[in-house]
Amino acid sequence: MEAILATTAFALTAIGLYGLLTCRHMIRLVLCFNILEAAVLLAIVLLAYRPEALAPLVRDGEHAYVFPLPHALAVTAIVIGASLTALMLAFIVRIYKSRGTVYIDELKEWRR
Amino acid sequence: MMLNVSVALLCAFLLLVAVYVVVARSVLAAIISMGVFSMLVTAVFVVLRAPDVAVTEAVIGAGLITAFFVIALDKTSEQ
Amino acid sequence: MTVFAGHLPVFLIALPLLAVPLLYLIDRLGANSRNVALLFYALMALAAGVPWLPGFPAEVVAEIGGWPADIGIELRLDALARLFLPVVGVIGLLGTVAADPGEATGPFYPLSFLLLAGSNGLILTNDLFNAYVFLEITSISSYALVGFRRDTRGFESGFKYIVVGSLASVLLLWGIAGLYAVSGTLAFSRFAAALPAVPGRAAVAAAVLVVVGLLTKLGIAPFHAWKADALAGAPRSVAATLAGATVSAYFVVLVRVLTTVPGGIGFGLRPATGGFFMRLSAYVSEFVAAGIPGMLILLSGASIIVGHLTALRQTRLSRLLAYSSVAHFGYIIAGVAVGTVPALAGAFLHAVHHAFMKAGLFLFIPLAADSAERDRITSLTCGRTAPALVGSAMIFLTMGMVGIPPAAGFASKWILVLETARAGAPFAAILIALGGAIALVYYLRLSLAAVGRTRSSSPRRSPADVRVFAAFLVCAGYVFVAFWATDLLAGIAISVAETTLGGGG
Amino acid sequence: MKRTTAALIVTVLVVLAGFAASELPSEAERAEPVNHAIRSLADTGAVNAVSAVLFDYRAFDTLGEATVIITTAMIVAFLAPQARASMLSVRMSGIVLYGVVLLLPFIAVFGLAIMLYGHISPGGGFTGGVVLSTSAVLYAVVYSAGGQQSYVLAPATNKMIENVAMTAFLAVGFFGMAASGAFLANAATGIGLGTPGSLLSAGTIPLLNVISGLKVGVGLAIIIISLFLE
Repeated sequence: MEAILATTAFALTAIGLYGLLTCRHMIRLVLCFNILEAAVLLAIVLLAYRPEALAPLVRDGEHAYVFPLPHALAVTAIVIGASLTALMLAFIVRIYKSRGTVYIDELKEWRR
Repeated sequence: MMLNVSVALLCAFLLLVAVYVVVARSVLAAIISMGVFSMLVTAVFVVLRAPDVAVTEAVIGAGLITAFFVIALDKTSEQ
Repeated sequence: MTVFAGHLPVFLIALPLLAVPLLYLIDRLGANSRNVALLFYALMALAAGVPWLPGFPAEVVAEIGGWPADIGIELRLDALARLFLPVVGVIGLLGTVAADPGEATGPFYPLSFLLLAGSNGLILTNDLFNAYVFLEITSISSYALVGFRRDTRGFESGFKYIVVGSLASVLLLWGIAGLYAVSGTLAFSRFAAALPAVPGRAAVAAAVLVVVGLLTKLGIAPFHAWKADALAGAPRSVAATLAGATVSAYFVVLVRVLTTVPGGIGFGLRPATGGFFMRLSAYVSEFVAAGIPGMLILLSGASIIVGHLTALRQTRLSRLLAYSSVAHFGYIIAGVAVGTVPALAGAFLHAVHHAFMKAGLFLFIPLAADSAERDRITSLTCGRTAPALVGSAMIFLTMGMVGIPPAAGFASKWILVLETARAGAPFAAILIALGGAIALVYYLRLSLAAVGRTRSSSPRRSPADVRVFAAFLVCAGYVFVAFWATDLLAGIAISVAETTLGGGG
Repeated sequence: MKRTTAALIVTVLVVLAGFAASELPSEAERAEPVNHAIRSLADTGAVNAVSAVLFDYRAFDTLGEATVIITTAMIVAFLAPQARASMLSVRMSGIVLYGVVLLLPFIAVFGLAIMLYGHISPGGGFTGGVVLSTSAVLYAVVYSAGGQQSYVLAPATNKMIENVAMTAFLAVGFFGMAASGAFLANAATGIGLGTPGSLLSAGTIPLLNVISGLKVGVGLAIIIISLFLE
């Protein structure tokens, strides 16, 4: 199962990178970033997983629990990713208002 | 064995949705499939016994970020 | 003293964060928060100098929550942090003081403090993921400050900066996950013990991802495309802070990663023998074999060439300065990649000098240009306030950038050329020397264009002008004083390099 | 960029990454990382080990993370035009209005519960904060349709709560420093950890949960409403 999920994380990264390189629409660019982000999260949470270990809600000392540290890192990364997404979208809306386009190759600053 | 097969199916679906997000004609369709994508990732987190990450991803990834995207799309497509 | 010293790392991060609600409160009370902000910022810059006081311990470790580095987060005020904290504090202060009051509205001062808190956190933290969080605070504040003018150019360059910066963050996160996977720890000080001395492919790949993410934030070729846009689109005072202070903080994290992860730096490249082509092919194979240092040498060479040649073609001063930054970080990274104590010391020295010189030159733009938009080199003049002084200080700063003797840039560049050549990377040495020659051409053009032309319109002096003028003179003064204090500074840099290489590896 | 070029670049990168990852050290070679779950109950009194890591062992990360949200909220609010703009041009029907009124208390209570029980069950400050902000935003969207603006909390109040929460987080940190010498210390300050599993246990963790929940919730509400106003 770990191998399947690790492969999925790599494949998601590939899809996200491909989208980042080919998409022209800025909102879709941000969507691709979210795919990339999800792929890393998957990898991080996968690091915590051990077969036969319980979720990290500690009831007693007799069971094995999965590692809570990567989970905490993943939660932090999700929140930071959401902030970045909001920031990018705010910039996109402002660019649309002043330039009238949502396509990156029509921005002047990008072509120098 | 059962688990492996179901996880493999889940992952295949996840990849399909991700591909659709990248190639979909309409951006709105891509945004909505991004919400579906987040729910599938949430399911994977549950399988990996990470309830906290799953809850956070469900609320932020599938709910909040989708709302961000829909608002931004609305604001960038008005005349 | 010791009790206070133990808390200083926390104060350096928590107090700038506390400034955000403080400024909000002052705004609510209806008072002008500007002077309070500047005063507070000056206090923070002073606090960054406290570790230099006699009697201050050589290394201070502050455990957050009382947990040691393997289960919690530690802040570590070591020699490297001691060297770069004042740089970040002082240049951030100069940039904040020089801010145009018309532009410095709304959340400008809170964002400056967040930038300071993030930079200080980056310099002090001993934890890779904590460094990522502070990197995001720093980056997000700088994205916002780049787009702060709320004009089309600011938004577009800000968006470009966000896209590249987010990609770098994703790479960094992958690298952090990889390093955690192979070593089971996130603390810089524990990587060496947790990884084998000859790291496996996965460890090297993870370290490469972290390094590439940080190089992108630094703006090394080929990851430099955002830099000119961001620095040209930002308000000038912000550009000075970003080019001087923030970059120094990213550089410190890069050095920490490279000196603690096995396979980073700390072993020199072997000098090759034989004829020219033999040597060339030997170098190529050695770059591959040398792993991360080889990659760094290649990238630094690319940065020097690309940075200088692109700078040569620029017509606007801010873009010229940004590309010159790309080249100068090429020099610095070359010194870091060589990884001997004197080369690393040269790199540190050049990083400090470059921060002041570049901040000074960015502050020259508001003195020399009519408006924020017009910084074409041909339209620059030597300003409203004391043209002779501004002109000579500007020429002095450009001499520092090129590396001509009575300015500070000379000594550090000289060390870098000598040490890269001695340690077996003569191509880097040749490129650094050649780069100086190219830089001489475009800085000469700048000097000739700006000096000797006085403003035809009636002189207009505003208090803001005086503040920019003062900040600009501080930078020029540093470059002057630092040259005459080269022995002292080089000694400090060498001791910092020794502890950095010895303590980490 | 050409699609084939992009596909080529991506393929090369992924093959390289796979090549690198194929040599991950085996379980035997690698030092097993610290598992916080083994010790978290004794150290912090929190049943939810993730919460213990987030708000005790690595509370400094959480402070930084909440700061990221505050920064973003500050920026997005600054970017939104100051002039009043309508949020939505359509007017909601009565069913929607009454439905939202009925739904809001439940969403708010749900968010509060997630926040308060963060140290016992999955969830915590961040998740609860997001749910709370959802209710505020839902209210603002539905009742501001058709031009008139109305909020559960006025934007100025939101901003104040955010700053108060930031101060409170730092105050908890300095309290730890004063009581035990370490910033953000929890059990070391002498605070009772209580009975694990009860609401008032785990020292400062529930407090930090609520503070960061408020901070995140209010911050996200500011972000969304500012995005609406753009």
